[in-house]
Amino acid sequence: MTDQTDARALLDASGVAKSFGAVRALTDASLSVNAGEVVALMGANGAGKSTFVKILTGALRPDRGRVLIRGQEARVGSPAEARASGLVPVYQEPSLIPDLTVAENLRLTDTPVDPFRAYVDDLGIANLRLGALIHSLPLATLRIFDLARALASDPDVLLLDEMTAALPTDLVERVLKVVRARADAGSGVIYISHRFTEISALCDRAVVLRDGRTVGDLAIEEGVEDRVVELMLGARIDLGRRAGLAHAEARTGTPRLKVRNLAAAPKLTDVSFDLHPGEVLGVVALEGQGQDELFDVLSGFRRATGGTLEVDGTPESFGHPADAIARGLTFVPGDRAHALLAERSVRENIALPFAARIRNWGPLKLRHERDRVAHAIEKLQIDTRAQGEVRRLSGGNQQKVTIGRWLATGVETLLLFDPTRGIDVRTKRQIYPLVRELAANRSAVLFYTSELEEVPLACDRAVVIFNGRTVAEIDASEADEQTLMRAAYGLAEEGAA
Amino acid sequence: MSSAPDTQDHTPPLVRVGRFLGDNPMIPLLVLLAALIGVLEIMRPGIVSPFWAGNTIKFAIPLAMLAACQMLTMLTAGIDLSAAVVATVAGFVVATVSPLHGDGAGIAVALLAAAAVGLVNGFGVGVARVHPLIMTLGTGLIATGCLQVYQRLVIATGSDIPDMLEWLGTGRTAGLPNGLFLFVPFAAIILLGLRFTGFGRLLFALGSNEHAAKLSGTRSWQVYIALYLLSALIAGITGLLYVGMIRAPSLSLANPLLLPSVAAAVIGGTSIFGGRGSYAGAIVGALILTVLGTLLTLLQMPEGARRILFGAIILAVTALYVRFTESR
Amino acid sequence: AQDGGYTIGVSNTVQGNGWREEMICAMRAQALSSGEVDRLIVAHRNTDAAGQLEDLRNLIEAGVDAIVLNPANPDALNSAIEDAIAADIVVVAVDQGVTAEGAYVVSNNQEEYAYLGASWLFEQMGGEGSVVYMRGAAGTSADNDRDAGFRRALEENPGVEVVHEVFTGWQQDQGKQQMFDFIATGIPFDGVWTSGIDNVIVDAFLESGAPLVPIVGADNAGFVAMLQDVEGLEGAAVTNPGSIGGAGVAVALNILNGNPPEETTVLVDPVLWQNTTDEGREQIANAQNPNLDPEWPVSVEIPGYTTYSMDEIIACEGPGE
Amino acid sequence: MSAILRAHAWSIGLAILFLALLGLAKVIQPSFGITGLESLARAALPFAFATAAMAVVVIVGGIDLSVASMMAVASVTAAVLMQTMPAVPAIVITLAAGALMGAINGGLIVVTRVPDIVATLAMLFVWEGVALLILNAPGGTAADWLENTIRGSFVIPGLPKALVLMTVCVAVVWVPLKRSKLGLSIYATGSHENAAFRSGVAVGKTRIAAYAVCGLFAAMGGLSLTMLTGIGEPVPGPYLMASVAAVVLGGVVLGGGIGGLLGPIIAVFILRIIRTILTLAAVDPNVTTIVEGTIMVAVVMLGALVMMRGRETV
Ligand SMILES: Nc1ncnc2c1ncn2[C@@H]1O[C@H](COP(=O)(O)OP(=O)(O)OP(=O)(O)O)[C@@H](O)[C@H]1O
Ligand SMILES: Nc1ncnc2c1ncn2[C@@H]1O[C@H](COP(=O)(O)OP(=O)(O)OP(=O)(O)O)[C@@H](O)[C@H]1O
Ligand SMILES: [Mg+2]
Ligand SMILES: [Mg+2]
Repeated sequence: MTDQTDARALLDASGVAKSFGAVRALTDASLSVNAGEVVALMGANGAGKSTFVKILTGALRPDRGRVLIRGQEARVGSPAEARASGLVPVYQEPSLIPDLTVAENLRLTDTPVDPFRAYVDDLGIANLRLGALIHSLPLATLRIFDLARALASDPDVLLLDEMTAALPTDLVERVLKVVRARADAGSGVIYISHRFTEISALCDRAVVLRDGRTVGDLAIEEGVEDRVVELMLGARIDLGRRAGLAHAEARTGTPRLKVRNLAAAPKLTDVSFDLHPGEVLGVVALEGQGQDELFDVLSGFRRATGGTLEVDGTPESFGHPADAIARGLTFVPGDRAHALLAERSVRENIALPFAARIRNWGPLKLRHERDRVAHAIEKLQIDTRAQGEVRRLSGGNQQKVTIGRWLATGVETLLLFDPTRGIDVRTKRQIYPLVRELAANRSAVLFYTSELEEVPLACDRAVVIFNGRTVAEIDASEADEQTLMRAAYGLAEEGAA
Repeated sequence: MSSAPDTQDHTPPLVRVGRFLGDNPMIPLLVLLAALIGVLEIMRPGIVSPFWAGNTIKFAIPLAMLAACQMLTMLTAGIDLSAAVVATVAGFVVATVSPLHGDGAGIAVALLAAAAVGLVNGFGVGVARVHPLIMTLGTGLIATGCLQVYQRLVIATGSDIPDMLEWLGTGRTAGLPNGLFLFVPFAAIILLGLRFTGFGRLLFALGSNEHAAKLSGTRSWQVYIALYLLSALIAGITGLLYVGMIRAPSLSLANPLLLPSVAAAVIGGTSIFGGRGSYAGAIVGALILTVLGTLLTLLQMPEGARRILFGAIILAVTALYVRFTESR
Repeated sequence: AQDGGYTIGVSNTVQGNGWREEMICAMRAQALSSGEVDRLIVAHRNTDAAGQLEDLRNLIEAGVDAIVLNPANPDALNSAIEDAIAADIVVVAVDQGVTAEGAYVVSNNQEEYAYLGASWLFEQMGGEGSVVYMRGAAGTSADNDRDAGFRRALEENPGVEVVHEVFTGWQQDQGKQQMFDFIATGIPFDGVWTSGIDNVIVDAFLESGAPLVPIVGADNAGFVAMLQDVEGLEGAAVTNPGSIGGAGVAVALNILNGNPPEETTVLVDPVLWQNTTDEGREQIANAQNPNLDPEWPVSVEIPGYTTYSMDEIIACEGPGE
Repeated sequence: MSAILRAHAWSIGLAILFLALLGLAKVIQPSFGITGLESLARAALPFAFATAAMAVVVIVGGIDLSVASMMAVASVTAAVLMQTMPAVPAIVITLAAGALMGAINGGLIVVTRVPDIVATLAMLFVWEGVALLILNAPGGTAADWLENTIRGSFVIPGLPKALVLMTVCVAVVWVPLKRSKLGLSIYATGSHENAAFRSGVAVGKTRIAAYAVCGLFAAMGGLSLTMLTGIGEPVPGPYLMASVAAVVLGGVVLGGGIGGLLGPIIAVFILRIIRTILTLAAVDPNVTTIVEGTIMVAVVMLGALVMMRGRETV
């Protein structure tokens, strides 16, 4: 490792440690990045990646450790100072101010508008409105703005923390291209992602963190994935195989969900599909094709403006999520900030649905609750070191809590909106079988994912939504990325299901 | 509120003590209470006696009960600024209805009036989505107006406080105020209810993230209506106790308790932004404020200096508490 | 519809205590019983001097013929009062004076109120010992005037010292708690002077079992009843009639009818009723009214000015209601 | 243009409501005219400053319960100083004292990390005590010419001087502030403190600055009290709850980040004219309290309803 800490290093951190109360997030982390280099920072959920990034950029103060910028000892006391010394981060959670406009957010960080505009363009967001309020924009757009803002301030070192986790495939490609170009122009990039395809497409080197300690620093080359995973997890696991899926039964009888010509103005115009008990139906769509609205309608957050929805053969229109839940439809949203009680414990978060109905306002069944919660935690391998308050969990573990809630309650129909967003590779491999297991127990699962490779791993078939309409229905056996991608871009021949 | 960079302590024993206190936030509060009592005893040797303790507890009880209104509503990021007025209304109504229609009717009418305010609050907050601060400020004004109109009708009836309430408010058993017969079960219900009932869970959930609660099937308006109704009933019962204690049904009976009740809740570690709080803390907060009141009453200094000291001590107490309990 | 057909405006800045409520009711009753008032516009709320200026100007806008006010402060209201007088509106301040030229004042003599009670108390204490001094609200004019009277009596009785001075804020619960606190210290004292928060003080003695000492209060119904009923209580009530408001309305009507008083300032001097002499006990027995709200002063009339009956003031109805 | 309209929709709605209420006053009392407007503006003066003070800290995501107490300190300070020195230096000193009080509030909040509501609740007592120490009973004096600066109309009849003075004072502080980076930081901090911190905002300093501005406005409010009454009063007036109510009525969101000063100040005028109307109509004072409470709640309810509609159709 010593050979990399030469004078060329833009940033060189070593021996960094940080504890939050009893939780030791980092014990001995080190990392260096040179000009023109993209370094992947890898590690399982809770390994300390985000904490490391926050320390490097002054958002947190380390307990110990040394940071050199261009060979000079540096004390980065705040994000403002980090920016001044050329370290510009994109954090895992959006850092744009919700009640300000895009333009005001730029002014706040002294970001020049023209390069920002150019980057936004490059990154594939059309018709940028500088006067739009941040909170009115979809998450994916915000991620892009966050990145474009960072790029526009002309950083020496760019730190991207799971920048792509909430992005659909098309945008990811653009991000990779732009980031690569930036590195080629001489910046250093620290890149955090749980997706190996991105790492191998973009990065030059991978630094691996395990339990807050740097355990490896390897060049990206053919077949390095296995090695990285082994370092990350301290054990071997198998990648990329459909984890012993039981095949779905024949789709006969009344469907659990029968959706016909469903519309929710303005984006969702005409979606139809059947979802049968015992099956996992994938939903594939590029950013903003109406999939958010579809899930909102199914989960009771908004009413459809057209079409019909039948649950077990009876027509339904939900006015409140409670109605949907009463009919067995449970929803895991894409944005965990919407699903979690940040200041409450893991246990309370998971047990939340138990108390929802008036008749459950009385004494809690504590034994029952404890068992169910423990079961969910074990199934999802939630890291409970910081379980007193969910906000202290790492991003991936927070995500697991949102799913765990419904595992504890028991589900008939699970609506999963990008559930593996920001989840590490091992856990992903645990989630697919879990979803299959639910299906095997005659639950029905609707599974939107922004990672196309997941479709054949978890689903029986997939519907593709383009421009608010179902444009294709593809069986899992044919659902390779190419096919799905073509369909998602509206290039498929097949008509709606 | 937690954006400033960390300033981590490097001395391990201190960290460990801090962590311990952080996990047991009641301990620093109790230590502070004990310290105040110590100062009082040093200032006026001999004052700390069973008689004094009885008095202090007696006056802390209504404050702690109103603090329950604040704490419960604050859990959902709300507040109940009508609580003190509701207590006053209940106290005044019971004292003026009882002589005409009997004690039972008096108490029933008083609590009905309180419940009416609570229902309106709950409707405003839960259904019409008015900010609780404005809603309860408004209903507080409305209730005050109604009380004034009502008192014009009953000037001639005179007032009489039900014996039971006087017994509860002024009597002592084994040196301790009888108010404890009301307060101990009440506190137990609140403490246990918050921890071990579904309703308690929902209060924390709504304050922490209403969207998440909705997602999990909670119809929040139901919770809000129940919550503000509960808060108003607690305030009403407090009013009954208080009028028995002061034995003078004035039109502003419990109003001065409003700010202290908020203070007691927040000193006790309740977050006004919701999702965090404990009733045990609020009870100790009420005791701290009561002892502090005594301390300042007995200090012979200009009134201005007294108030400055009062504010400074509250600030110091909470600052220390925040220091101890913030595990960073 | 009646003779005069006047419109009278009322402004008051403290709401929710019995004394002020009685004052307002006296104004209503007097306006009604005079038969000369068509409309009574009452601005009655908790506010400061600036708020009272607003109310006064609103009353001027409403085109009243006279304004009867209980001023928040003697000096602060002059601009509005001068505007009113310039608009030919008769201005009568009750309870406290105002310094504006041309305004009439019908006032309880606050300094005398305190002096009278304190002098009786110190005499009762034999001219020596310690006294507990329970004041009103810090920073208000009335409290300050009373303080002057109290200090005067204190100077005349060099043997008396103030062992404890505290502000009740004219709040019953505060006063009671403060008394309890002081009793708990065990420091001996020989008398209590209160600024009208009185019955709860007696209560504090009774409830704590502390030996009673002479107590001075006001003529509030609750306290007066205690002077009569409580075994072993030596005390005196100093009158401070809230019905002064009725007198203010009467004076305003006289002025409107062309009979202004000789002096622009009419001071109503307080009277002291003590329960230690037969004469005093008789006065108390006569004044006592068990049905009245305990916070209401029992002296509901001011002879020579007010013309309403007890029932009328209790009905608390003004013209046009 | 339409964007500006939308951004100020709430204020415009309030202004229309205010004009309607003015019309109502005229109907009830046909003689209601220029002097009525002048009285209204004068009555609104202390409330407007208190509300501006409160609005700034609410926007930064806090609240200041000590506003009325700081006004009392400023009022007595000015009244005492003017006994011995000319008005202008006295005013300057008072304003500086106000900003200092506010900065102390903000500094304590930042340093002790005690939540705003508790810290300023404590400071409410402290400043009240300070006012009593400066002057233990109403007293002091105000220069005569000061009263004339808020009496009567400015240039054209019907444009009250008090209104002009208030507008100038608020605008001189607020307009440059809002346009500056500091102003942006105030909104950013109120909207999302953590994101603001990560965007490089010096959150602590921003917060202290906002409280200092709050103190400055509170001092103006205190000065206006002294100008109105000609004396200093050490007991805080009823400005705390009134300012919170006006701030919320005016479209500033408790919790921070949204709103401005225009809406809250119009809301102050609405609350004042309601009282005028009720007085003109000789409504029973007890009923007046009920009506005031009801209107406050009703306007906010209506606003929530309108906003909900608006959001759905956008
Ligand atoms: N404020 C905090 N208080 C307590 N513990 C914390 C806090 N922030 C992070 N942690 C803990 O530190 C550890 C590392 O968290 P970090 O967010 O750095 O993980 P990560 O590698 O980014 O994980 P992910 O891939 O899931 O985002 C976790 O165990 C987390 O619970
Ligand atoms: N300066 C700080 N002091 C204390 N806690 C902090 C600080 N900054 C952030 N935190 C806490 O750290 C935790 C993780 O922060 P946050 O959720 O903002 O990070 P993140 O980048 O999303 O990382 P991850 O997804 O791994 O959680 C949160 O609980 C947050 O409150
Ligand atoms: Mg992370
Ligand atoms: Mg993290």
